[in-house]
Amino acid sequence: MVEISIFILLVFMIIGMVFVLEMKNLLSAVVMMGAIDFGLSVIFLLLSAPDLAIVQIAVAVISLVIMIRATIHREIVETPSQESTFSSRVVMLCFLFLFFILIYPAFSLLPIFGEPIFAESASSSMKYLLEGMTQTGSPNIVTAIVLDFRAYDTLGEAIVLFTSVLGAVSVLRYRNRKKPGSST
Amino acid sequence: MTGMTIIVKTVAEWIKGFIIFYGVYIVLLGHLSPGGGFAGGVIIACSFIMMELAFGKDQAAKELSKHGSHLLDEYGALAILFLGLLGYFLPKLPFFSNVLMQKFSFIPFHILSAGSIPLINLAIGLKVSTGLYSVYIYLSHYDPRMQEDE
Amino acid sequence: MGLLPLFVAIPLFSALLLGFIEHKKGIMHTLVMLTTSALVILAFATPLQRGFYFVGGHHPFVGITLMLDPLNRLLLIVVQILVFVASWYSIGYMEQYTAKSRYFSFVFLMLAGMNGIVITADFFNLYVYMEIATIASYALVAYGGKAHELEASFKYLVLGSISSLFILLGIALIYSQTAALNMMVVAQRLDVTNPITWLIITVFAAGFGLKSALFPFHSWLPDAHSSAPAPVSAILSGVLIKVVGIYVLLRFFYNIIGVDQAPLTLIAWLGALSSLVGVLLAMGQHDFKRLLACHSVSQVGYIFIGIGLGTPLGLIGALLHIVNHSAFKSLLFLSAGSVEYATGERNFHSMGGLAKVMPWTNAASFIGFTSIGGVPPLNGFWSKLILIIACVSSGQWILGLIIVVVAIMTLTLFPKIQKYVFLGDLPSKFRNVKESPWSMILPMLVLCFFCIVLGALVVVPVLRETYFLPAVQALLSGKWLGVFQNAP
Amino acid sequence: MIYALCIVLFLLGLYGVLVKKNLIKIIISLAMMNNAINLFFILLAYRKNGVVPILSFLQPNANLYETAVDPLPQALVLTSVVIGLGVTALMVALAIRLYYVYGTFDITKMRKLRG
Repeated sequence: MVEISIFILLVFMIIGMVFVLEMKNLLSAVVMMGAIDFGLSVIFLLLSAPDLAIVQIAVAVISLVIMIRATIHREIVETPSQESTFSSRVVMLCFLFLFFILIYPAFSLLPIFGEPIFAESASSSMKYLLEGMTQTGSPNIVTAIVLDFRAYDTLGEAIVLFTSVLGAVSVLRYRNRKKPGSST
Repeated sequence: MTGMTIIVKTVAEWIKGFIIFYGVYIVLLGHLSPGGGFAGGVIIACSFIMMELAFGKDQAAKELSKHGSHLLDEYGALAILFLGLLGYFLPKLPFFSNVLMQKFSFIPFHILSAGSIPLINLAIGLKVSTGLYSVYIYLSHYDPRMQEDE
Repeated sequence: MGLLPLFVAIPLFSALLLGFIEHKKGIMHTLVMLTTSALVILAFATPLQRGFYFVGGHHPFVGITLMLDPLNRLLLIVVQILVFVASWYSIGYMEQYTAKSRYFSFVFLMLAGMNGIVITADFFNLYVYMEIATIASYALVAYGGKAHELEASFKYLVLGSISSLFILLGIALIYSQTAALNMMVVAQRLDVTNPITWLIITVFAAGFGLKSALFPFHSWLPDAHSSAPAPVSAILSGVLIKVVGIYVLLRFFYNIIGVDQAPLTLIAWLGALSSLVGVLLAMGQHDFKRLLACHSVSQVGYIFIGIGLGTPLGLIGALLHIVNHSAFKSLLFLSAGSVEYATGERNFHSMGGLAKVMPWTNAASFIGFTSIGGVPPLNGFWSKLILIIACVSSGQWILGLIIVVVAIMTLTLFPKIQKYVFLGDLPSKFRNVKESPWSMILPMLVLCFFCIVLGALVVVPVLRETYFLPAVQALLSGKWLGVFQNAP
Repeated sequence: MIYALCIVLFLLGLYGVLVKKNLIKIIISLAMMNNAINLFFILLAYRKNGVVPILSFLQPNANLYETAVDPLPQALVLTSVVIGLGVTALMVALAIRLYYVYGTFDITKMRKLRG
């Protein structure tokens, strides 16, 4: 049941992605991106990842707002000159299709959907599930991993966000260079 | 820009508190239920952005300025780093260990459990909400006429 | 091993603190110098043997492990020294830009990211810290805010993000096979005969090859590295591409997958191609910094030839060339920046005669040019010589020939620039050009000192035996087996 | 089969990045590539009829290790989602600056960004 629902949602996401790529109106493309993100959030919920579903939907909303802010009141239609030539698109599609065919056999070697490898071997995830609560005191095992076992990653994540915020602020400043002769 | 119509402003005023409350709830209970600092922080940032959209730039700048939100962002990041280093500076504890969990005992499933996890969640919530709000406000306040280079 | 987290914590702390002292210049400069010099001292204070640090006190299967071995230590020292020199130089150079404190924040964030990559032994942690380093570098490339800088940054950002996503895909595939992220555990569990491993190798080689500008993926590098402010170009070309690309590939091929000759030979040939392409690209440039950036592609090619040979001599040559290239390429970027600072010009065809007004810059770039050209007593000569001998002794005559040809082309390229920029008549528009301030000249002289001393020390056994041979030994000891045997 | 669909989404994103000449489309395509990999990670973690890896107040001694899905990829993807958001924000800032320099989102009208 879960598998079929995910399958249908994924097909919808792929169709949405094709629409995003082919739509001339940029604002519609951005809104379609929001729809795909929403679908992804539902898939996360189906896959028993509610933490991720919440983060994904919140991030989808905020990136949608930022992208709409970037496109609205600006040039919102893709002009024909922005299209690549037909031949280059076909070549690229063929190349990607070839790549897909080449790696397709590899999917059969991945663990079967629904039977992950962590359950079979002595893996760290088993340890988290067994002792996460007693070691960290947090009943939410995902939070226990994010903020205790792998808190160093979370520091990195916060710093990545800090860096890109600072980057956006620094890119959008008005005076980048001082005028020759000015002292401050 | 003076914002949107009176209906939007009234509704935004009403639901602002609920959204912030929900965000804080998600941050504070991140270790007991789904959610956490990132999700809650983004939700709080959404409420700030909603107020900015409804009331316009000038009103928003009065409540939380560009510079202020940026400084809060830095305070949040410093708080996370400090909580990590707390273990490093205490004897016999490593970097990023759950110091409070090892020094005190807590009641499980209580809001004040799990040692420093809720504190890190709060710091992340502060950092993410103000950081994303400052990105948004810098993006929407950008005025090309003030650009001096080229 | 207790020092290891400080390599990340100190630069992060300074980067965050800089936001609060935006307008107090004296304090800011003191903080910058204190931080970078403290890190240089720390890098030398780290012990020589292999050791681990368990973040949060968790078992390596469960938590994140930091690792130090001779190879890490070598790279840590190079990174700290180069960032120290570049930030010293920036104090004078960045006066022409606004928001200096933010600039230093980015430099420190990039430094923290690079240190994080070098000391980690965990795949996902590697990805996170790689993103810190590269996002800071995207912002630094766009720092000047001119149109071409913004474009170069966007292009760099798109290609950098694609490569990061490939790496993330590789990490997902690794996780699907081993259910572990710790590099030692992955090395034990990854089955080399499984076709998925080949997919992982392909994806990683594409991702890190893109990050280090290996031949088919080199197109972003000349734009990005020439658009950044000069000290940032020095850091990007000097250490960032090596830490983000080459170091991780070295670890991956030698210590995690275990050496296999087929992919290594491919890498050696791609390296040879990129060394040819890079030097040919460099020959067609008029822009001082762009030429240096193109030439970096060719030097990265040298390093990959050494890696691909897989013999101890080849690896010593590659590691030596990593160190030497950091020294002379950053010296040249800094002197190009000094010329740009004084004249505001980057096209070397419209310069000339600057030797009279800028004697120190002239001397510094002379040493840089002779070093990069491979003139015997200086450091560039020795690493090229070792690489050529390694090629010949392992029977790869053609690779050796390519190195010789590229070296000769380099040697003909750089005296020409020296002539255009510093010799001849001084154009009238440059009459009142002054030498750059001492805070920019002294760092260049420090790098000159390294160029000369490294050349002299290479024949002294102390340096070789304390730094390079253990690093090569760490690589050649093969897969990390039996390090953390017991599952919790 | 689900893995294959996920990779199709990834490749469509790659196609968009390489072929499209519009800054906004490139940003959306990159975001989609990131989404596809996040989804791939979570698909690898799913266990048939798996429960959420959160202990409940009502059953504090539930055997999560026999029933729950893998929590580690969820933690990793949480990080990766936020990194993707950061990259998107930086790209949008750059795109807006470029828009005001050239008056368009079209990269063929810009001087150096070709290919």
